[in-house]
Amino acid sequence: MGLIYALNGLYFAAFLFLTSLGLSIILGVMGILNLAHGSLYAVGGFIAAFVIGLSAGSAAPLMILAAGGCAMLATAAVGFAMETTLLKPMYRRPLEYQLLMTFGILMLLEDGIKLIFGGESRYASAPFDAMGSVQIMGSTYPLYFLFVMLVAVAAGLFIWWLMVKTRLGIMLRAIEMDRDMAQAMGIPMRALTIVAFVLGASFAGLAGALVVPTTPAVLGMGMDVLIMAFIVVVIGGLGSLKGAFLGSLIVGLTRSFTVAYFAELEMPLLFLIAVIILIIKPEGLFGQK
Amino acid sequence: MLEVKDVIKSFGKFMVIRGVSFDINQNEVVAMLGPNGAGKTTMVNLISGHLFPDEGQVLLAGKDISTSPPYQRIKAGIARNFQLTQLFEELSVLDNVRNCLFSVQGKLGRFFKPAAAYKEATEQALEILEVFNLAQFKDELGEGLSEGDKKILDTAMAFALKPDFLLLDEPTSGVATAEKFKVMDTIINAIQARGTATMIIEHDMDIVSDYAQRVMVLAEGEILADGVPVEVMESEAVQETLFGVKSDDAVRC
Amino acid sequence: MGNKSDRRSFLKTAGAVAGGAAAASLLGAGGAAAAKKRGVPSGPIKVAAISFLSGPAAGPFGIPGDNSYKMMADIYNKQGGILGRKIKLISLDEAGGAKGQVELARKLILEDKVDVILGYISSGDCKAVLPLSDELGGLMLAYDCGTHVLMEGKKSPYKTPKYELGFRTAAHLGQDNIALALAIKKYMPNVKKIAGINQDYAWGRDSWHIFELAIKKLIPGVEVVKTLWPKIFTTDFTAHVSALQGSGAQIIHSSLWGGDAVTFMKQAKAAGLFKQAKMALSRGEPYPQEVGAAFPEGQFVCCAGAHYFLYPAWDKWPLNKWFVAEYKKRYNKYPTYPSYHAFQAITAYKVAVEKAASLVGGWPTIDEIAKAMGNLGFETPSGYLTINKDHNAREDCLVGITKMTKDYPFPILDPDRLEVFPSFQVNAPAGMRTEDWIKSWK
Amino acid sequence: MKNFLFTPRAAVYAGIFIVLLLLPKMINAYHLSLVETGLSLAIMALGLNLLLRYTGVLSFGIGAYFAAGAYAVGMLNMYWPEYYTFETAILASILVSAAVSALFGFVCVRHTRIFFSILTLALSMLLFAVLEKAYHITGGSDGIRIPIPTFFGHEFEGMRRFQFLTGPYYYILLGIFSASTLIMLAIVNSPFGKALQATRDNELRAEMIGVRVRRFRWYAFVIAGTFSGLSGGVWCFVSGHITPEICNWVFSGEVVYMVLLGGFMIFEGPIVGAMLFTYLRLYAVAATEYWMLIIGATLVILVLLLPGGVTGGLYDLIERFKPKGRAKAGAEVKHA
Repeated sequence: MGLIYALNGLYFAAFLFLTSLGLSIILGVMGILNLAHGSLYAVGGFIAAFVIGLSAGSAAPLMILAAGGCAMLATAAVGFAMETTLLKPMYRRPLEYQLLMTFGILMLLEDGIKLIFGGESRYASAPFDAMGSVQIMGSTYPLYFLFVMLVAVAAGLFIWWLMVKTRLGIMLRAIEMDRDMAQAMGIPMRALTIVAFVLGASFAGLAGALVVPTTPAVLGMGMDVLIMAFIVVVIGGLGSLKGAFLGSLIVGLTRSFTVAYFAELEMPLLFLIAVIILIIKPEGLFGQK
Repeated sequence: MLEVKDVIKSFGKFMVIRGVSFDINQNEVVAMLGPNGAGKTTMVNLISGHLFPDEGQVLLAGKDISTSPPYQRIKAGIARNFQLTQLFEELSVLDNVRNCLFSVQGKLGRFFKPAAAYKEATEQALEILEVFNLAQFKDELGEGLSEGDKKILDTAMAFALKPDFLLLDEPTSGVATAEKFKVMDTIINAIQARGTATMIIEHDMDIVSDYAQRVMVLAEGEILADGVPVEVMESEAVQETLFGVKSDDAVRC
Repeated sequence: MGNKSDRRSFLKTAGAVAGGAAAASLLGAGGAAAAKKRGVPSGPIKVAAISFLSGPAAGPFGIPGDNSYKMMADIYNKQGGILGRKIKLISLDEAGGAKGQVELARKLILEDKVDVILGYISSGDCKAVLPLSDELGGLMLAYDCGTHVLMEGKKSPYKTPKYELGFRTAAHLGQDNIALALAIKKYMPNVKKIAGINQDYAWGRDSWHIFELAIKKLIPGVEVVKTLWPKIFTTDFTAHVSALQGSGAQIIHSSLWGGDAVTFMKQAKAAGLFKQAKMALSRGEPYPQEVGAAFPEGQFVCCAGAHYFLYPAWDKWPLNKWFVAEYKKRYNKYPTYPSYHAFQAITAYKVAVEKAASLVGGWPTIDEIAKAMGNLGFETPSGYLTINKDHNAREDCLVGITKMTKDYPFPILDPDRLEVFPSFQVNAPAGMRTEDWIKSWK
Repeated sequence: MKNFLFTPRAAVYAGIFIVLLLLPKMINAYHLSLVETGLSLAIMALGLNLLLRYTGVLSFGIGAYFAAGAYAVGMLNMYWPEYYTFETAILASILVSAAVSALFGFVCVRHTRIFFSILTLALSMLLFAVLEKAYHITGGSDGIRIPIPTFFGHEFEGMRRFQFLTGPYYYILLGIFSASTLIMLAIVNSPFGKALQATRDNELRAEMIGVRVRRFRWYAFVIAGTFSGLSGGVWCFVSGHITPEICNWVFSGEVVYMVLLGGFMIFEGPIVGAMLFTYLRLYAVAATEYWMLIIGATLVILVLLLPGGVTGGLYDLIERFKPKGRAKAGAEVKHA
């Protein structure tokens, strides 16, 4: 049973990592806390459910690829539109305007989803069902979860590669470290800011797309996820990808074993971990002061 | 008044201050000179309480304040200005100065009576503004002043803390050349009226020679020379250090 | 998505949808003649219908409920309204928590002067708003919220009604869970180990509390081996499934709803939980269809009253057949229990007004409507509903056991093992708290 | 203080106060109840603005202290009903919210800017989780009913809640609101308030004139939290029922919204904002199921075109007709 608990923990960690990745990128590079992140995730979920519905009957990998691709494209487009029209004037404004702008966008997106997709829940479990289960040490385990873990690892590696190995990533990190300095060095701030935002938004879409095969797309699905992503980011250190990764692992594994042995603690668990970390290390695991 | 004893401060591997000792007496105006990176800023921060020394002591009127936080040092009688002006830009000029007086009077935490109703603090603040020729701007916001006036206000704020020991970090940088000596006269007159001990960090040799009674030269974290301005300035080692005959490989801080 | 359309084929086999009008006449349009003496105001009746139209509860509850309101208002209007007055339905979102709903209800009663408020899915909203009925003098029918204490006092016996102008027109969670326990006693009297998985908020806590009380009373030796409290809107139940597998439970009680229920059933099935345990779902009626063939057989499913598309059997109860067909025609979906609950609320109002009118001769006052409603019985698509002096509706309660048949691509409730518990067997009598009532069982 | 009594502002205050006193004669009970909601929330908005405008930090979790105040009242009634009077309830809400904000503030004031906002948000969600989780103690998501209390021994029994609310309670609330506003006005103009503004403008300099920056920020946090708690304490009687929703970050976000809607650069802005927002939100919800679209679009337009909020906009308008105006309004907001 221990192995299964660990796998469950890893799956939840993968889910957390995927949902907090985009938030963390945007926070790190732009210094903006995107309250609409959860709504972008919901957009991804609804698009993916729609695409899976359309492609019913095709092979599971194809469905996922189509759904994930469309969701990422759609959220990237929404992200691009958001950034270039509504967020752009906000960079010179104080924090309260930035936050309220994303709060306003959150409300627009939530009702926008309802206008376009209607209020009904959308079910899209075909890929999950089609992939079936495998036997691991005598226990049955859904293959789809292993797949999501794989995607999370791949996404993490991709971002690592992007940030560490490419020119783009080096410039992004330069912005993250010191905006003014980066500007002085002639880094094309405007273009890179858009890239970072679109990247973050599309990861939210990917997370939404990956989750709908396991749970239906419903209105307001992003609100809860937003809070979880916050907590992971707070635990890991604001804007730190390493932190998001480790934070997800800690939360995922702790949750799995807590549910098994101390079920009462489940709901406040995320917050408890966050509070403990905040008391011991207020800047988060990998945060800078 | 101020006594610095064998102070050592390192940042990581770099030892920036390497066992510095000096003292400054009441009514004395001492200039500290040194090339960029000699450790002057660190010294200022060690005295004002922004940094704590690794070893050694900082004493004010015989009392060890090495590890006191800034607010305690201010209470004990240390004040500083800033080379790059640091004002409360969205408060009025009067409030900028009056805040300092509230601090001295221990009234910062009073939260019921309006600040304007504190007559004593207000009158003293107006007096100080009068002394520094800023009285006509008393209702302007800090950000509305000219660069030169901002600098003067910055110094006035340090002065308003009624210090026994005053640290002046380039008090005339940014002030128009024509005004410089007027400003310095104002400051020095005000200081001497109170008998305050003063340390000036300055690059402008004219000001140093006109106003300082004593000069210290800091180089690579050590005191290179300490004495009457004329003597110190003529020393060969000082000439080398200050005017760059020798290469400058000082530690940055 | 695929599963939902499958009722269509069923409808075809069941024959053409005939007799809709005949069925509608069962709804009773009796009072019209009597309403002459006092006169009837000419304007439309303002009916505010409040359900979640945003957020995660909109899909599973709010929209099916709201659809049903719209449909029934339209149908009643086509039949001439209530005593000739048209119903003007105002659909509103149950958003903003109790805070927002209290403000909204004040506006509806005091400013908009609506004739009746039909509303609330959330128990918190019900508890917050129902007291306003008496405070502001507005008629309120709680149509779907689950809390069993809404109409109960602090101690038994308590004075009824709790609110002069506040009513509940649908079953509450108490009866679901009591019915489940009764069904388990019948089919698995020797069960030793039970577990629970319920959302960590009042609904889940209350559901488990009542179920635990009832099952322990009915099957004295039963042992609770695990109680899990997932957060509401959990997307990943793997940890819970594993914990349940480790516990060795034979029956797992659950009041999960909406996406949570579907997600849990899918993930549990994929992990093989149902090889060792059976579920007892307190509001499980919609989920066999939504999960589809993956929904396991042999599970206990309660229908939040007796709201099931195969019960009462259509050949014996045309109203259900008509209701399902009409709803399907309009929304291309089948009604779920919130749709039935909405029918009950709007119809309770209509029937009460007509009953009161027939007595007083003219449009009744709000107090007269309330009087009439405090002693009311009428036919609904799911049978016969009574509201008595404690202002609490009592329904029969249906519990079934899932079974795959060749007629549907999803398990249905096995027609040979449908258990219908009459309302008195699953509801506390007026003036008695549900918990005290269970404790008093011999 | 003496000078203040003869300023135009004081005259306007007096005028508004008289209008508020006569309000029950001028508008119907329903609108009066909305005004009561607005007045209660205004106390919290003033508290939030002490942090935002005068201390320079944005709390996105002010609802936590509002909830602390409201739950103090609710739980007082649940567990010590024999002590349940208006006085003790308000006292409890003040003490509990002060304690909670002192605790949370201790963690939060170590940070500024976005970090402060995220932390306040996270901590309010922690309290939210606790309120929902501690079901046996707090009633969980179903919340707690708030009955009518006695007021200094005076019983309102037999009075329907709404009569009480729109009768005697209005004047009680108006008194508390007026007192809170004057206290806040005094605080922002006091040496302490000026010191807070000093820390906002320049943390380094503030430290170097002897302000204990973190400690002062912490005091401000506690004052803001206590105002929110008081706001929750007086509001819960208006609502009659409390649920953990008031601790959710979305509600805290709405409070920030009201402060900006009213205009946070001007002392009275948050009060105007609380009133306007109460109406805006309710009428949007009552008008359409797409109310979030209305509120969201209003917010986006507000942020883009009227950053000074309603009072800031008015102020600019007045300034335009004056020959020369120097004081700044909201339209021109600097980067903080």
